[in-house]
Amino acid sequence: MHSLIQLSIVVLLLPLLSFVILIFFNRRLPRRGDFIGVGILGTAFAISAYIFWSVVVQTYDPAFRLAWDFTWIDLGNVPGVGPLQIKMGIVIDNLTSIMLAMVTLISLLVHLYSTGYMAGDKNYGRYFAFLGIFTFSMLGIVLSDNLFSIYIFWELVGLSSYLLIGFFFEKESAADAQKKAFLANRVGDIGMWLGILILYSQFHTFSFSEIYANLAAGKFAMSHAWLTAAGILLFMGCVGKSAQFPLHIWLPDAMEGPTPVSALIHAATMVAAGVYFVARIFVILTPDALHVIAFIGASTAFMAATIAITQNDIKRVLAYSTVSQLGYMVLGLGVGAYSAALFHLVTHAFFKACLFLGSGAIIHAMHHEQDMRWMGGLRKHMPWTFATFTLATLALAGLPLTSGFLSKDAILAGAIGFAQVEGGGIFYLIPVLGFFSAMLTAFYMGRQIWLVFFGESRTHLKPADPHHSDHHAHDSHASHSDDHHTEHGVHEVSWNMRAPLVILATLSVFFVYSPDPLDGAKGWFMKMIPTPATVVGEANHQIGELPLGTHQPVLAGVAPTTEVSAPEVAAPAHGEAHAAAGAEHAEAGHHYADARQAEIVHAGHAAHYTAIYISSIMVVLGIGLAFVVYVFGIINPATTAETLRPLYLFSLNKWYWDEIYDATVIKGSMLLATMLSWFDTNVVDGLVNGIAFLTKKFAFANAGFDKYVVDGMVNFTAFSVNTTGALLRKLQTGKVQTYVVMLLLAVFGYFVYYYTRLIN
Amino acid sequence: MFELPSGAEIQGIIASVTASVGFFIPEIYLSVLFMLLIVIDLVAKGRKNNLLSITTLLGLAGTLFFIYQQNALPAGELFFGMYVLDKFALFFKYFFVLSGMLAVIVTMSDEQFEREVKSMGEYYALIVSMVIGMIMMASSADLLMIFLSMELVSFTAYILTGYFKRNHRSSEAALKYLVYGAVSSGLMVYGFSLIYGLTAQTNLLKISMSLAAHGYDPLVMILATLFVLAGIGYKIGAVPFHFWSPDVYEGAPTPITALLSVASKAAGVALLMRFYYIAVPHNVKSYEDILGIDWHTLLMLLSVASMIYGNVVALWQKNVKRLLAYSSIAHAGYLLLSIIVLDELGTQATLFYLLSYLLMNFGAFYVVILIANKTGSENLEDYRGLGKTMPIAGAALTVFLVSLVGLPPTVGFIGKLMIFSALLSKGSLYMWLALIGIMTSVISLYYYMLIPLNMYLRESGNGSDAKSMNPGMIAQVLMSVLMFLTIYFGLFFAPLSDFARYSSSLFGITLH
Amino acid sequence: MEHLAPIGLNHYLTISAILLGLGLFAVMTRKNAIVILMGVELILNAANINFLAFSKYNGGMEGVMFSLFVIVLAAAEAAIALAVVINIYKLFKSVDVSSIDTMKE
Amino acid sequence: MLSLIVFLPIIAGLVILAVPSSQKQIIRIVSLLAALAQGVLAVLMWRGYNPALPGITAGANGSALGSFQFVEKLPWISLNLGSFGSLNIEYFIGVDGLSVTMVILTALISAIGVLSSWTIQKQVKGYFILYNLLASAMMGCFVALDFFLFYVFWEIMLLPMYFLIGIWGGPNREYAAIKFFLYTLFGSVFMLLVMIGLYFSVLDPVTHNHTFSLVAMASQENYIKDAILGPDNVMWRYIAFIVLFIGFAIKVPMFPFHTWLPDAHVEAPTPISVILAGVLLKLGTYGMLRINFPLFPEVFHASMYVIGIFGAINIIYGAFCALAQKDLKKMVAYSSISHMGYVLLGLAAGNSEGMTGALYQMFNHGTITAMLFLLVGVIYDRAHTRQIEKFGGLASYMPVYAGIVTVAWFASLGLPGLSGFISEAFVFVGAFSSVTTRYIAMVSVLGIVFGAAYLLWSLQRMFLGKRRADAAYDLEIGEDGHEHIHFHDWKGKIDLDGRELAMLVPLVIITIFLGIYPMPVIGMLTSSINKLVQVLTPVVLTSMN
Repeated sequence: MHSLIQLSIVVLLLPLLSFVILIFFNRRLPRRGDFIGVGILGTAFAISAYIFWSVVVQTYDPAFRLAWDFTWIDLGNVPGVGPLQIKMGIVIDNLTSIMLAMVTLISLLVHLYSTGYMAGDKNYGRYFAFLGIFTFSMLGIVLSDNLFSIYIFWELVGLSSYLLIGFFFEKESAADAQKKAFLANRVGDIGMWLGILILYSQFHTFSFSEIYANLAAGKFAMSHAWLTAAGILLFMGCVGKSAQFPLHIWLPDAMEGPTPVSALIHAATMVAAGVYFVARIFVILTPDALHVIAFIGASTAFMAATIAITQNDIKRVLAYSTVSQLGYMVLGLGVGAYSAALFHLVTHAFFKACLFLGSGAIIHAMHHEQDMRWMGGLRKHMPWTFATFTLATLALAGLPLTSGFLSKDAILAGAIGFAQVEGGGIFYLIPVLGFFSAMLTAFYMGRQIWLVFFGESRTHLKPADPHHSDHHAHDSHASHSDDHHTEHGVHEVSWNMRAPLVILATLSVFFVYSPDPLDGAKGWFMKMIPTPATVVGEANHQIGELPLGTHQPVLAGVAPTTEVSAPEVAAPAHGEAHAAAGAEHAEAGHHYADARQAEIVHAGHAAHYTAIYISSIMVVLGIGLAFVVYVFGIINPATTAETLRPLYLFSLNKWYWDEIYDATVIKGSMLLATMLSWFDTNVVDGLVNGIAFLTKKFAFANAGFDKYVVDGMVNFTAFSVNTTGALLRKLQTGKVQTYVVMLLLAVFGYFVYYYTRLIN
Repeated sequence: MFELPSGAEIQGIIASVTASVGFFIPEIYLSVLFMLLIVIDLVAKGRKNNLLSITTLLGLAGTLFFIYQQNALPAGELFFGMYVLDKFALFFKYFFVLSGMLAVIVTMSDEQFEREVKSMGEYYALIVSMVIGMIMMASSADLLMIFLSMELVSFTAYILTGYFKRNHRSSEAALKYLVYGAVSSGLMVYGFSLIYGLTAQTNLLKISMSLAAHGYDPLVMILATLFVLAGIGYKIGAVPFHFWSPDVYEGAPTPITALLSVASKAAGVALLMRFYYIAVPHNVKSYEDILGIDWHTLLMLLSVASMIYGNVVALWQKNVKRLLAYSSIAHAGYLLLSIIVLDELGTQATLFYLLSYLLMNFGAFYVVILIANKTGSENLEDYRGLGKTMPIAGAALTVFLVSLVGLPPTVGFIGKLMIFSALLSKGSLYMWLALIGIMTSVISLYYYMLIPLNMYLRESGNGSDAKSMNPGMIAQVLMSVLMFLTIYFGLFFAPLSDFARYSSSLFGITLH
Repeated sequence: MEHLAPIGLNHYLTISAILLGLGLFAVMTRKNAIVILMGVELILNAANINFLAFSKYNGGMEGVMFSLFVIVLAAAEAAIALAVVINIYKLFKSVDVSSIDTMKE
Repeated sequence: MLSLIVFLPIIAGLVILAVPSSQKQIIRIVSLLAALAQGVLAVLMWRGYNPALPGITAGANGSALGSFQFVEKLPWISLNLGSFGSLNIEYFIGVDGLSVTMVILTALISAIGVLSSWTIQKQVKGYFILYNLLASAMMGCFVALDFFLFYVFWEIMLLPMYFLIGIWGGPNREYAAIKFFLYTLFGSVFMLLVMIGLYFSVLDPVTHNHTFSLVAMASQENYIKDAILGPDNVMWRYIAFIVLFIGFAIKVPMFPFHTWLPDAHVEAPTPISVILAGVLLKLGTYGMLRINFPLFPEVFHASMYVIGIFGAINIIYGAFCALAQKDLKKMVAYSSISHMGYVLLGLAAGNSEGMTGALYQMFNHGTITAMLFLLVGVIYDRAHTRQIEKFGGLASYMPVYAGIVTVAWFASLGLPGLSGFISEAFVFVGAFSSVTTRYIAMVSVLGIVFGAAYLLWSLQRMFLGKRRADAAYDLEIGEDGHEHIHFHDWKGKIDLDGRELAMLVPLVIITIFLGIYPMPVIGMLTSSINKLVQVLTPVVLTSMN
């Protein structure tokens, strides 16, 4: 076992250890054991940093890949398949090591930050335990080498998210939000699970490398549509987890969780997992599947941005901006700008975490006031927060010199290139939506900055709140004085909350990623994360529908130069073989398996400057608009909202998605459940067991019988048996002469029967 | 008109009779016992009645010895073919003597006798005479003998049913039984006369041969068959000849109910089997064509009707004795099932089922008596809470009822198993019969379980405690023994089954 | 009297059938228990006529024997029946069988 | 040893019979000791079990014992039936991969059931006698290899169950008890007919007598060609299969034969619910695996699609019904229906993955649902109500209870890392891999969402938020200034006490352990399942040639 693998296992298990210790013993430890959480995460980050250093900095090889697995479940010699084992394993490549470092870093910072933010909560220890299990699950996703274990950790992330969103479970809204988040994720997960099932049913393996090798070898026996379906279904997992349209509804509600949690889970890591997963399966996505992904990403980006401009809750604005940015990443993957999308994932993780932690600091300082309408003027009271928050905002808006600029432009350039390659038309909608969203982003972030930090404090404007106690309930440690309406309570946060802000803000500047502030492609990140060769590209497009057995020659004829991982089919020793193949790929430059992929990348490169121009204009427009509205007051937002009332309401009410889901899916399910339950009690039970009400009306059903059998046994069967019995017993009149008559009737009846038989 | 027999012929007749007497010892012994009991009753008038019951018990037990000795004898005809001695008849001799003994034992525990009648007088003697009658029914091979023995059984049964002279229900039962029985046996004897007219024979074997050889008028045969069937059906208590049984069973003294429901029914079954197996010519290929009537269908109809009717109507009963009466109608249906199969396995199944029925039905009635002793009632509602106050009786009754349903691990289950095995051994031919049997036994579960339901699941209204409800040591031991046997033979049924198989050979025919 | 056929088997059988019918009719319709018992006697006697007739026309003594026994048993039955009916009269003050139906269903 | 495992509870029952009914504690301890001893023996058996031997049918060398283990074979009844040869019923027990895990499960659940029965105060003696009889019968069913023996054990279960529900149950117990009894009897009587039919159709390969041996019956070459259930009689083989299937399906319970289950569960006392859900339901699917499918493989093959559809209906229908329930126990009962649907679906797949999933799901459902019912019992003991809306915010006041509930609930909804997930996953993997059930599997995955929905919703309503106005408990401000919960007439500990923890913690540990490392159970199944799948793959019957 390679030492890096061993280290990665340690990194994986450390947060779990933190969880186990804290969940059982937090009440017996000093400070409820928060130092254990922080310490363990520190260690984990240190090791991750070492891995990052060894892999990315020292090796500096785009094709670096290290794998290790073990047999988890042995199904024996399965008839029709042969020996079958389900394996679990770890794969380390550049992406993994970057993600590893990113996740542990942000987790560490959030742990640290939380020691300040959550201080005094009655479930303080449990909070750190939950952070631990979340980090464990997230690292599991990052390290997995197969679909099955990704799915496992995927769901565990869902669980930890559930636990953390509902951390203030005494509040009904938090309890609702956690349930909503879990269920929305589950909906995505079943799609993902079906996608996994499609692939498994063909190859009897969950391992990425084996699936890719088999696919590349054209062993997919079902029709090509199934392959596209598999891609889209797997993408559904991402739709759920990364809050893409139409499952985005859970993420804004998830802001009910503690703010550091929002930073960790709902900005930087968990939601990024969806994008990460799509990246992992990128090579099996067919062009059709990619189109779907691209459109979903674009529409998510646009929709969320339009919603964000009208929200008043500081965290909700950020939440919708997160949804919007995730839409960018998905869009990037969909258009084939693989590296750019992942780049944006990382940059966004840092600046969005910074924004959330910053908003947490503001909320903390404002004594759990989250409504921006009652903030204002905080610049003076919270300089550190203001500085870092603004820097992160610029990155989010995508102004040059920030990391966000590099990554967003790379995505938009890819989108333009994609539209060109696909032949324009409807496909231009994708870059157009992207650029428009960029403008909206700049606008709403400008609005936020202005409302929160500039102007005068508006705390006194807040109307008296009839549900006053709710604010206490929000964070139950908020048992401060009643004077939280007054401004003098606002002050800068302590060092343990400030330090993370500074670190994250630093990581939002361009030079961390690229020497050229205008071109991310020149940076190490884009170099280390090249677009992988598809295994289902045009070359395979036809093959899927050909009869079995003809695959190999066709493949060999069409794509002889590709790195179809042919060696892997023969010898699935993952590590070295793949690394070798990858290295060859790197030498050969950007040689793509199919023409389409290559064309998109080249077109993307060509469109690079176009994208810069357009997006810069857009950003400036957006910020300018924000200034026009909020700083110079040229346009009054209130009157504009009045004028555009339908649009305003549409945006404020989040496109009415919650209402639509409530009216259709939720109400529908509940109605169906009630109906089926009624059906079960009255019809199924009735038919099989009895039709109670009929029997109850049955005049001569005596009490005991009615009560104990008929009541429930009222169905057709028991009912008829009972009735028969009730009728038949009437024959027993008690008069002996009737009996004799019956006897003779019986004899006579038999006689008639036989006599007719006889004469026939 | 008739030639007088010559001296040599008379000598021969006497010699034949004398020889036959040697094969007739158990019956003679029982007749002696019968007379002895009457004498004792006369001599020991006014004394405690235990003398009579013990004498009967010992006497009957002694009979078993004589019956056992007959095992060694070869199968054959006695008294000019009036009477046969074969393994089949022996089985029933054991069976009836045993049920007679059980009836005596049960009577001894029944306190109702002390309330209702001053002296047991001829009661035990009548039981013995009923046993004689039933034994003869099972051994008869001649229409005349059948008629005589059946009437012997019936007459004693009438008297025993009405034994509680001052009890309205008992007397009413006697009257109904008498009227119904008289009409049935009248019809049967009329049917006999028609058969005699058709064949000029009264011996079953000869009837069969004559029918097979000469043919007959089908119309008359149909009438004769139906009349005979009415008589036998009445004895078995099968639908539609069952009407007397619920009323009689309810009104009669409980030991007599038990005896009627088990022994009298068994006697009917024995008679039916002998008549059906022997007198109806099975070996004639086209017998269905010439007969115009086929017993096969007739018995199937009887059986199905009994199973359905008995079980369905029993659902509505609130008196336990009456409930068991309907259940016994249903059981007549089950018994008929395996007779229909008409082979060795079927015979074996029938005999086995009778044995199991003896055990479980007598057991059930015994417990019913013990409970009635304490509660003075046979109503279902009065069984509430008895599981607590009479634990052994409750457990025993539950076991007997479970056995009556036919659930493992009781002997009743094996009985049903054998019957259904016999049916299915013919392939799918009788599948529908088996299905009906199965379904109706599920129905029967409901009403049988009403009794444990009342005993265990409901609390009694009155505050009686376990001490005042103690049925006594002997009764508890006896119940336990019966309960144990019911379960024991459910798990290790080989002895009973082997015995049933050993007994399934009838004189005059070979079964396959 | 040559136009009258000689008395043959069918005549006996017809008489017997008529007796049987009368007996059954009596049993079914009469209220009085004693009359019902008389009906039963008619049934038995119908059988007797049959036996004797068949015995005469088929040959053999079995029928004669049978009828003798039927007569004897009929007498015995009558004795028991009368005892039962008297007892019923004592208890119910009536011998109307249709009114004696305390046990039913 | 196997006999001892089976009959230990009955022996305990006999001992209890001799104990005066006033000595309640002795009675309980005797039962507990027997259950623990049974558990120890089961573990010993598990240790000694060789997972390489497949079982299922007779061994390759034609040995009638097959490759079963811990076999005990004694002649029980031997009758001469004349022309039908001799009737041989054997006391033939043994285990293979199908039954060994079930034996362990039964021992485990029985022991936990005894602990859970500690609170029974009414007629303790009678209760434990019946309980032990039930425990023996269940165990006997799992190890019986003779159809007759199986049937005897199968039916013996009914009566104790009837009384246990009927005497110690809730207000509507009489109805529930008789409903349970009638339903299951209705299912099993037809099994009797099939059993007899099989008896006449199968010859023992060694003695050439008719036999009840399930091992002989599992090999199609032992069938008489033209017998009632022989290969020639296609129609009757189909009918027999259907009849058997319904008999077992009632026990599972499969839609539309499931309506007895909610009633029985709601009325039954907690330990009986635990036994019922934990073990009894498994007998249905075990019966299918042991008897129904291998004896009629070609019919099974033809009906996989239908079975799969019923499985899917169970999954989704059960989930929807659970969603609508207001009574917590009823909800859990419907969740059982839903989860047993996974087992059916896995069986319908007919491949190793699906069957493994199904069997593993049987084990996991046993432990998880036992946990669920125990937890329902805990709150019912305290509050005397199970209405979901009578609670709220319990997590604040009963943290340990809430913690275990969370684990159990999530295990039930199939969270990875807990055992239920792996089995459900394998069921889907198998069902999807089989072309027959592919589309059914695609529909059934909806069950994952709705399963989560009703569980999370109930969790929220009972444990999250705050006390409701009409809750079944009061809140008091304690000396330390915190709020404490107070149940009206509950004297014991508010949160879980030692006995309750002793029941729940082992189950939690098993659930988690088997969720992380399933091989201790799956490893024992695989060779048997692979063999079973081989047996089930369509055989061309001789007559069809």
